[in-house]
Amino acid sequence: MPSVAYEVQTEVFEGPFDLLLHLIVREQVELYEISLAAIVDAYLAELARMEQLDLEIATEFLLIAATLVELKARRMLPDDDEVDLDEDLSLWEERDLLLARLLECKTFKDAAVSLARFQARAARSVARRVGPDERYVDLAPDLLAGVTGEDLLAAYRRAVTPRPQPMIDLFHVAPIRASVVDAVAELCAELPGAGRVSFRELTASLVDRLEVVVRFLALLELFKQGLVELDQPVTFGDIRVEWIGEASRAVSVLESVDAYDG
Amino acid sequence: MVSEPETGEPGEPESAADAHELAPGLLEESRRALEAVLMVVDEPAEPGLLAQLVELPADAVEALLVDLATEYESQRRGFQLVRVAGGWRFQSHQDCAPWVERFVLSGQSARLSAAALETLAIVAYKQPISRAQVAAIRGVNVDGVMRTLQARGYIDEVGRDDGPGLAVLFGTTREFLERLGIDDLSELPSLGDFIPGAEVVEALEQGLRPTDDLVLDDEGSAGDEAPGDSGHSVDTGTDDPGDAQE
Amino acid sequence: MVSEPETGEPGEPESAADAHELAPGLLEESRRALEAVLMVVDEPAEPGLLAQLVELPADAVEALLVDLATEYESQRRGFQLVRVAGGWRFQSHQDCAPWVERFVLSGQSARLSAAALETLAIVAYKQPISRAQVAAIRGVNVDGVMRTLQARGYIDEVGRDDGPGLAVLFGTTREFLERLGIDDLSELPSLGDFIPGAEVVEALEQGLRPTDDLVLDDEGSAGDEAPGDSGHSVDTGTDDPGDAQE
Repeated sequence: MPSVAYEVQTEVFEGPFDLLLHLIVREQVELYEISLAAIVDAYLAELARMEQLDLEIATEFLLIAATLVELKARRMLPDDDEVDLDEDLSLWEERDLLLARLLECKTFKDAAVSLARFQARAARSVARRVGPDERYVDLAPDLLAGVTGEDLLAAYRRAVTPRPQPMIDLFHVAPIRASVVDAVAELCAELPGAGRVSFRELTASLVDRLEVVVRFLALLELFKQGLVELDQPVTFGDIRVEWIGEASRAVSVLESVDAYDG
Repeated sequence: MVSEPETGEPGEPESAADAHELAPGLLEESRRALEAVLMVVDEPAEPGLLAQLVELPADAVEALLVDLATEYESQRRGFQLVRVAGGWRFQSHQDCAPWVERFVLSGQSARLSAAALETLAIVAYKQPISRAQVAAIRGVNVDGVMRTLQARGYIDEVGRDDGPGLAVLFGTTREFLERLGIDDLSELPSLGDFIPGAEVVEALEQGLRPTDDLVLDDEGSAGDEAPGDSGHSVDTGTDDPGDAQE
Repeated sequence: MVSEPETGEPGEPESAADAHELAPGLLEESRRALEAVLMVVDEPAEPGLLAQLVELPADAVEALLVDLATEYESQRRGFQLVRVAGGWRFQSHQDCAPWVERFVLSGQSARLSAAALETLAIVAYKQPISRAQVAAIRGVNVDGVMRTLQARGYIDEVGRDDGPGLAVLFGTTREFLERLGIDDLSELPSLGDFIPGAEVVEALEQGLRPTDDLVLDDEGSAGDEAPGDSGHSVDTGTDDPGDAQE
């Protein structure tokens, strides 16, 4: 059996469907011809790695594992006529059920992404919730009408839930206009002679995410031009950057880069 | 300087509100009343309530509000009048988000985790739904997530199942609509839009096929495993569960 | 980096804001930012803070606001921008007071605003507590809200802090209990194991440092998180709730 270099990243899978979808849809799309055996093995390996599972989740994981193992076993059987057709059919049924559940789960995963998009858009506006000012306060008969202890508790929780800090003093409030051209220029000044530095170091002083993104684009630009070497030893790890060009070429780079505006 | 807008001067009869043939004076009075009242509502004001208040037909009020919203937009105000969660409200203009974010502490902007979002999606599309039904779809226990969503006002109990267990049923709240910036649930994309495409179905089918070759001839037609033609370019459309919340 | 070079456009120099020779584009952006922020803050916004927000001199901001107020007036808006209690805020226009009264009397708004309810909840669960501590938790000036709550008889002064400032401490009243339909504070739903954010714990500690945690403990509120274990010096980033209210 070809040993598929299978590395399930150290993600937290939120359940068996999550894991299985990840194994089949994501990985298979990349490797296409992945065998059922490999999926089952990866699934079992992941299951073994999960140290604490509450019983309810474990059961669900195990049920699915059982179906998978059965599928795998069936596939490895020599394909002769001794197979009990009833057993076979029930296995197909189980499999179809699993498939259906996976598809349903996937559907809602994608719907969730869409909800997040709605939410992100709506979050750009803040509602006015000021209520009548003091001129009208005495008119209302009972401001607490209908308010329950639970409402009060919910309000308390809202009030003490951490929220974004007001950043009036810390930020330059003007919209950030970061240009890749500027970032390239900065990097051309910083990098030669700096040796090998990490992307994190390069962006440590930046406050706004956009600035970080622009720096990243600038790095890619320099990489494209063969002026830096990029190296990311670990997936999602820090990127190491090393200047390999001559300092004099920096100027010509500047002219070829488009400006991005925030 | 800010462009001087056309003031309440009657003149352009193409406005929707004018179509209701209200006397210009009355129209302006109603417009002012609406602006004044909307200034003090703390949740979206239903058109019916507003109509009662200014003693105009609901559709006339609606038309006035649409006109107002357009007017603010054309005057490039920093605020906007929007219809959301079945009512009308003032809110800061989305273009001004960078400033408002830095000034106003908005508790609701805390993001939901991927798990919470998935759970929320299930409730939104399948409501009314019990906790156990949600758990069955997600394949995990959802008690904690459901509690969080309820505490944060996205979902609430909406009734009880008729079945023997009398399970509590959940649905989304008006606040959910507000936070998603939609007027009602029908504005959500249809669930059908998210049903996985053929590639994904095929990948799943393929991955979980019990037999390498076709023992059961009538099941799964042959030749669907041509690895070459469906290439790598399949877009699964999903993000990693881990980074979906970013 | 913001400063758009002044273009040659002289425009009409008669406006107060124009007198500050700001570029028209920048001016409009600032105007929008002010409108956006003022629309959503629930306490009058101090000109100093607004000036920081738009990075303009305070007098330029003041001039912009005066211009805006005039503009709304000339457009006969149902709302107005006014200077009250040292800050600026939107409110419904005095001419429209009858409409607003009608609305308030209709019972549709006979509820505390979300901000007021949060403030009341903090006082209820954390009493006795000073105004500054409540402000620190909510991150905004709460003077107006606290006054309203006191005027309505829901909270009252219950003593003074032993600390150097001798801050007035507030608690809920008998009336509050009656309105909620409970006999005493212990009937409020328990906070359970709910852990507030570090900055809340910090805010409470800050204010009570001289008297220490005794004050909180002999009060009935259930499930107080032990003030002791939050000793990790959390950097709240902006610990200036104090000057927010000045």
